[in-house]
Amino acid sequence: MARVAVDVVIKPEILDPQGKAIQAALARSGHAGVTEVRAGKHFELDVDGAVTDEELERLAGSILANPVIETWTVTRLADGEAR
Amino acid sequence: MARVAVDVVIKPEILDPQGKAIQAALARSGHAGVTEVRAGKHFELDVDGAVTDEELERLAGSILANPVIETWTVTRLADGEAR
Amino acid sequence: MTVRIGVITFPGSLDDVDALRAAKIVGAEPVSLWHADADLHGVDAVIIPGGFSYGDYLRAGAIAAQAPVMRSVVDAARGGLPVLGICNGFQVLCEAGLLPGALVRNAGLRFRCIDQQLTVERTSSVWTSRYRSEYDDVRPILIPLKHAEGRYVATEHDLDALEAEDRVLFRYHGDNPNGSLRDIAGICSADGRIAGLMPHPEHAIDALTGPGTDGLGMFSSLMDSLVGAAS
Amino acid sequence: MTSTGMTSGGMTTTSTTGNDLTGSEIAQDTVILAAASPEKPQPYAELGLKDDEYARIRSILGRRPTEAELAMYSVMWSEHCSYKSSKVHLAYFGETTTDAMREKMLAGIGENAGVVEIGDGWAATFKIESHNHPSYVEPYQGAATGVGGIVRDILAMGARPVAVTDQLRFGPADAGDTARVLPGVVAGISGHGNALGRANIGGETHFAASYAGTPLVNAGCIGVLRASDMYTAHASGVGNKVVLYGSRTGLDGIGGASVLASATFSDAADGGARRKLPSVQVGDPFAEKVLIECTLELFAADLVAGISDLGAAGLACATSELASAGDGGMIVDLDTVPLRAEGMSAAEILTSESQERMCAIVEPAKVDAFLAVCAKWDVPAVVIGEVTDTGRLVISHRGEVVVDVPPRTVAHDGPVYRRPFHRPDSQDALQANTSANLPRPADDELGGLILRLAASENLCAKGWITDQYDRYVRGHTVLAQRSDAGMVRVDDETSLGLAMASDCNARLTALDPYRGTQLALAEAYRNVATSGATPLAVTNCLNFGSPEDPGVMWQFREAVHGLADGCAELGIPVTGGNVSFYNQTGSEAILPTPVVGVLGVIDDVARRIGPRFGQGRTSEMLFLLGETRDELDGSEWARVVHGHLGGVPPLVDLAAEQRLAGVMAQAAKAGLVTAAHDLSEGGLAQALVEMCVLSDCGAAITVPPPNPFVALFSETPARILVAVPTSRLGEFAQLCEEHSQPSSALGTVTPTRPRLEISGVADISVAEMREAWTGTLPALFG
Ligand SMILES: Nc1ncnc2c1ncn2[C@@H]1O[C@H](COP(=O)(O)OP(=O)(O)O)[C@@H](O)[C@H]1O
Ligand SMILES: [Mg+2]
Repeated sequence: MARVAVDVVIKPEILDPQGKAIQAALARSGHAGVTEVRAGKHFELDVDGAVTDEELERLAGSILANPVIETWTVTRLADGEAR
Repeated sequence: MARVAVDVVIKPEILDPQGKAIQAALARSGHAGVTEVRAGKHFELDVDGAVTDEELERLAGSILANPVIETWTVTRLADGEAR
Repeated sequence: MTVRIGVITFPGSLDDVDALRAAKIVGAEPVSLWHADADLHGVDAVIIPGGFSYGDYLRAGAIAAQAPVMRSVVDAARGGLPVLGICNGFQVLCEAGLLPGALVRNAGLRFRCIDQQLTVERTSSVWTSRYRSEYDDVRPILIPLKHAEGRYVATEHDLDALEAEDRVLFRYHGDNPNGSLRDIAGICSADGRIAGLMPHPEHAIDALTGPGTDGLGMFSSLMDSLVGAAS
Repeated sequence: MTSTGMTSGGMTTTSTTGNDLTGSEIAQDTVILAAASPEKPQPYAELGLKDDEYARIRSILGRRPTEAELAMYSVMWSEHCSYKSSKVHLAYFGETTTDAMREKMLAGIGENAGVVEIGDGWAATFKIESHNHPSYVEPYQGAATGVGGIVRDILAMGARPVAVTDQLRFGPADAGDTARVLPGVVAGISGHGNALGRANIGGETHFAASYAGTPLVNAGCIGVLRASDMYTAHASGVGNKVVLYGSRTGLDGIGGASVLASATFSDAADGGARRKLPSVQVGDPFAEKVLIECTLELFAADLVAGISDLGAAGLACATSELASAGDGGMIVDLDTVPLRAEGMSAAEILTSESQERMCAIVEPAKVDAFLAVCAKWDVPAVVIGEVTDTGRLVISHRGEVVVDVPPRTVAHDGPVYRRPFHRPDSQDALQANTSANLPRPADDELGGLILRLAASENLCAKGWITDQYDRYVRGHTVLAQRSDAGMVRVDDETSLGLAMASDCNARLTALDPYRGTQLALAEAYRNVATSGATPLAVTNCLNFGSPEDPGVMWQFREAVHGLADGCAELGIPVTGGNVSFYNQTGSEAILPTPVVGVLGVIDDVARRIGPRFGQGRTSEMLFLLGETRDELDGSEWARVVHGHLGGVPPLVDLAAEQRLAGVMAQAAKAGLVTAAHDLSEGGLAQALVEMCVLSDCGAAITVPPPNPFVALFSETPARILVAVPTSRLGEFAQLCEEHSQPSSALGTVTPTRPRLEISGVADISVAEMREAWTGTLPALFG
């Protein structure tokens, strides 16, 4: 059993209004040092030993992310580590 | 200028309908090796040098996450690295 | 001949009954299709209705695109079966790869339910022939729209190709309600048989319950083409 | 998932081995253990029980309660579930309901929701409930689960939920916390409600300082059913199975039981962590939607003998209520309940408020079919127990009996308080401080005042909110937001329709709770009548401060009496309601807010009347039905211009309201009125602004002398502004005469001049009015 994190973010060329709104909210509440925010999704998967990196890559790119609009990274987390 | 990732997940004891639905979808499409999915949010922030870890912690806990139902982790990413 | 129009129900579908009603109003036999059943039951066209299929918990339409019934729809659509995706149905068609691009969170970030004017950009499709007028200038039609994730995006390349191939079916007229690129509200396949749009023509088929009857044209157009083809 | 091996042995035999405190397992508190350890101290006070209440439980059981029993009694005897402070007053609704009023009532107060016959074999059910505090703590989830809960309530009557409404109250619109609470609440109602496929057809949005730390989030739902198909929450038929279906049971919302866990299990491995659990529930709109469709299919296949939703107090409530309303007994095995968290105690399972669950009573022969329908919808379902005639509710956990109680004592025999009430001394001063001495505007200031009021937070357009709600889904919505009442067609095969409106002007209930509540009733009744429907039944959601404050208790009692007496006069029954106490920030109570909902019926929805004039080709004249008095105490003018609240509310004339409703129903039937809008907050001026903007059309009118300010801004009730085609003026005049309905011609609709011209007083363009009226909320909330 391993834990895997998949992070999905919208491609930089696509407008991210949610990121913009969060950046504005941060600036309003005194966190002007945050100059840009991109909002995306974070998945934590528990996978059994048989699941290969290739399978993870495939399921991330075909199901967890939509390659038309998003990019993703797959990271195997150290035992028990949660992100 | 540094890049910071903030990952927000729903507390383990609170219902995560998204994760449940995604896990079922993965199983249906042949990825039965994924036994559990937690769905959360992933933010990437560009912050200027003056922003301290304490400030990041504070803004994550007050604006990016809702501490009533969510937990979060803040990670400074290596230069240029996107997660 | 009786025309049979199938309407898919996924868990979480909302406007399936409205689509079935629209099919009935234009004289077709409405047929309910179930997400878990790959059999299309010999229907002459398929409508994928609005709603939140499987809760839209991953991305709108993403999980539904993997449903057994969709595998059959994809095959049949490639074989020429007319398919219309409305709102969530449009999202499903994009996720299933039958139409290009994707639908993302509205620029204003909120769910919007409004009556929206649209221009019909192409009247030579099986879904829009009724909007053809004697003159070339088709008047804008008024159709309800209701979604949180209806901003149409695609690469510049894809957008240019859509325009070049005359595959933009509808554009928002007046205010753009969600930030869609090039004001796109609906698109179709090159042959005009596979179509998707965010607004809800099935909510504009009766002036009593909608802003008017401008949506009826989409269903009547289909009937024209199917009945015409048979006779 | 099949019926469990519910052997009688398993249910009645108790092992004593579990009592040994050996190993890491902590023994659970069983009935046997409770009988053997009468002196064991129990944290009843922390659970909200008084000394005498705890003593009563002991005397009912003849021993100390087990932990699970204590948890059950404490949640079921709480104010929220037992109505212990309000019961004695609510009885007045029953006392004032005559047989004639009861005629169309199939279910009334005491059921999940009242049911009334509406003709053609159809019946309707409706209800409004509060979800106030959770919506303050977590606006999105609080509001979301509020909508989910009310929909399940309606479902539990055997009805198909067809429409929802939401009644909202927030602190000042520009207050910092309102920027957190309001968008979150609206997003929750939108995000959860829209996904359920039930059209949102109306509601209210008000702002006042007293709601700043205590926003009110009330949610309503209307359902329809065949009159012959009503299910009620009872478990009859010995041997029938108890089926729990829907989402798994988790640790959500077990505020009460977590006290128990911390007090007695403080050493348990996760006892400490659990104690910190928030008492918010997280909704799963998808699971809810599927649960609704699954339940409707179960009804259609006639697989349900009795049913209850799981709301507040979860299984504790459902099992005790089902059992006590049926054959009196039930056995339940908690080991069969699908759980979401490990190691949940019996008390936790029983009091969990996990959402999206229902509990059905099913004949044994139908269990397989029932489970098959659930499987089709992917809804988890298990048999958790059986109906008995023992008069006892017997619940086992981990093979031991942990609850053995007479279910009535849990569900119905809770404490009853006769709390002291008296009219606060400050009420005299409040009423003496009338608006009479406030400076009134000169005639040439009235145009500006019209725009200023239209833009004020309570009168401005609420489109920023209502445009986030799906009003179209399922194709039966005939009138929705921007109309005085929402209206839905009952189904495709009929032209029969239901209308609903809800109202409360809490400024007026503060000045005089009895009269103010009657004014709320009058307004909701009038809003329904304005749509052309005939008012039929009343529900309420009574939001008040602490019942321990005699002044608040007096407000409450006055409100109940005002509403009951008003309903008796109008001849329509109160069929149900909801009480929400303790809405206060510190010792500061909210304005008394008894929301009144009125349901109406219309034979032919095509005859409905909306607020838009100037849409056809006929020319139209505007008439004001009703008479105007100089009544500005508690008005929006007094609030916006002078920040003033004092005096006495406008006079109530329910006979006039009834006459007006009769005229409107006739006018709708005969098609004599093309548009109508009632006058309420902001008076005639506001009604004119709204009609002109909604119609995108002008009007030219003359206000009746002698005082244009009073004519425009007084808030006298029993008035409706109507547009009548000039071709029908004679018939309209005759109708008014037949009913002795006072009516005055105001002027004409001017489709070619998009301006509101008030002769000698004001001349404002529709565009200016639109900007003023619609600009406020977007400017505040983005
Ligand atoms: N929170 C809300 N949810 C749904 N509809 C609302 C809400 N607030 C206001 N509305 C709608 O906006 C319109 C105007 O509301 P209001 O001024 O309170 O009406 P009225 O004065 O006739 O009672 C009505 O159609 C009402 O149903
Ligand atoms: Mg009104």
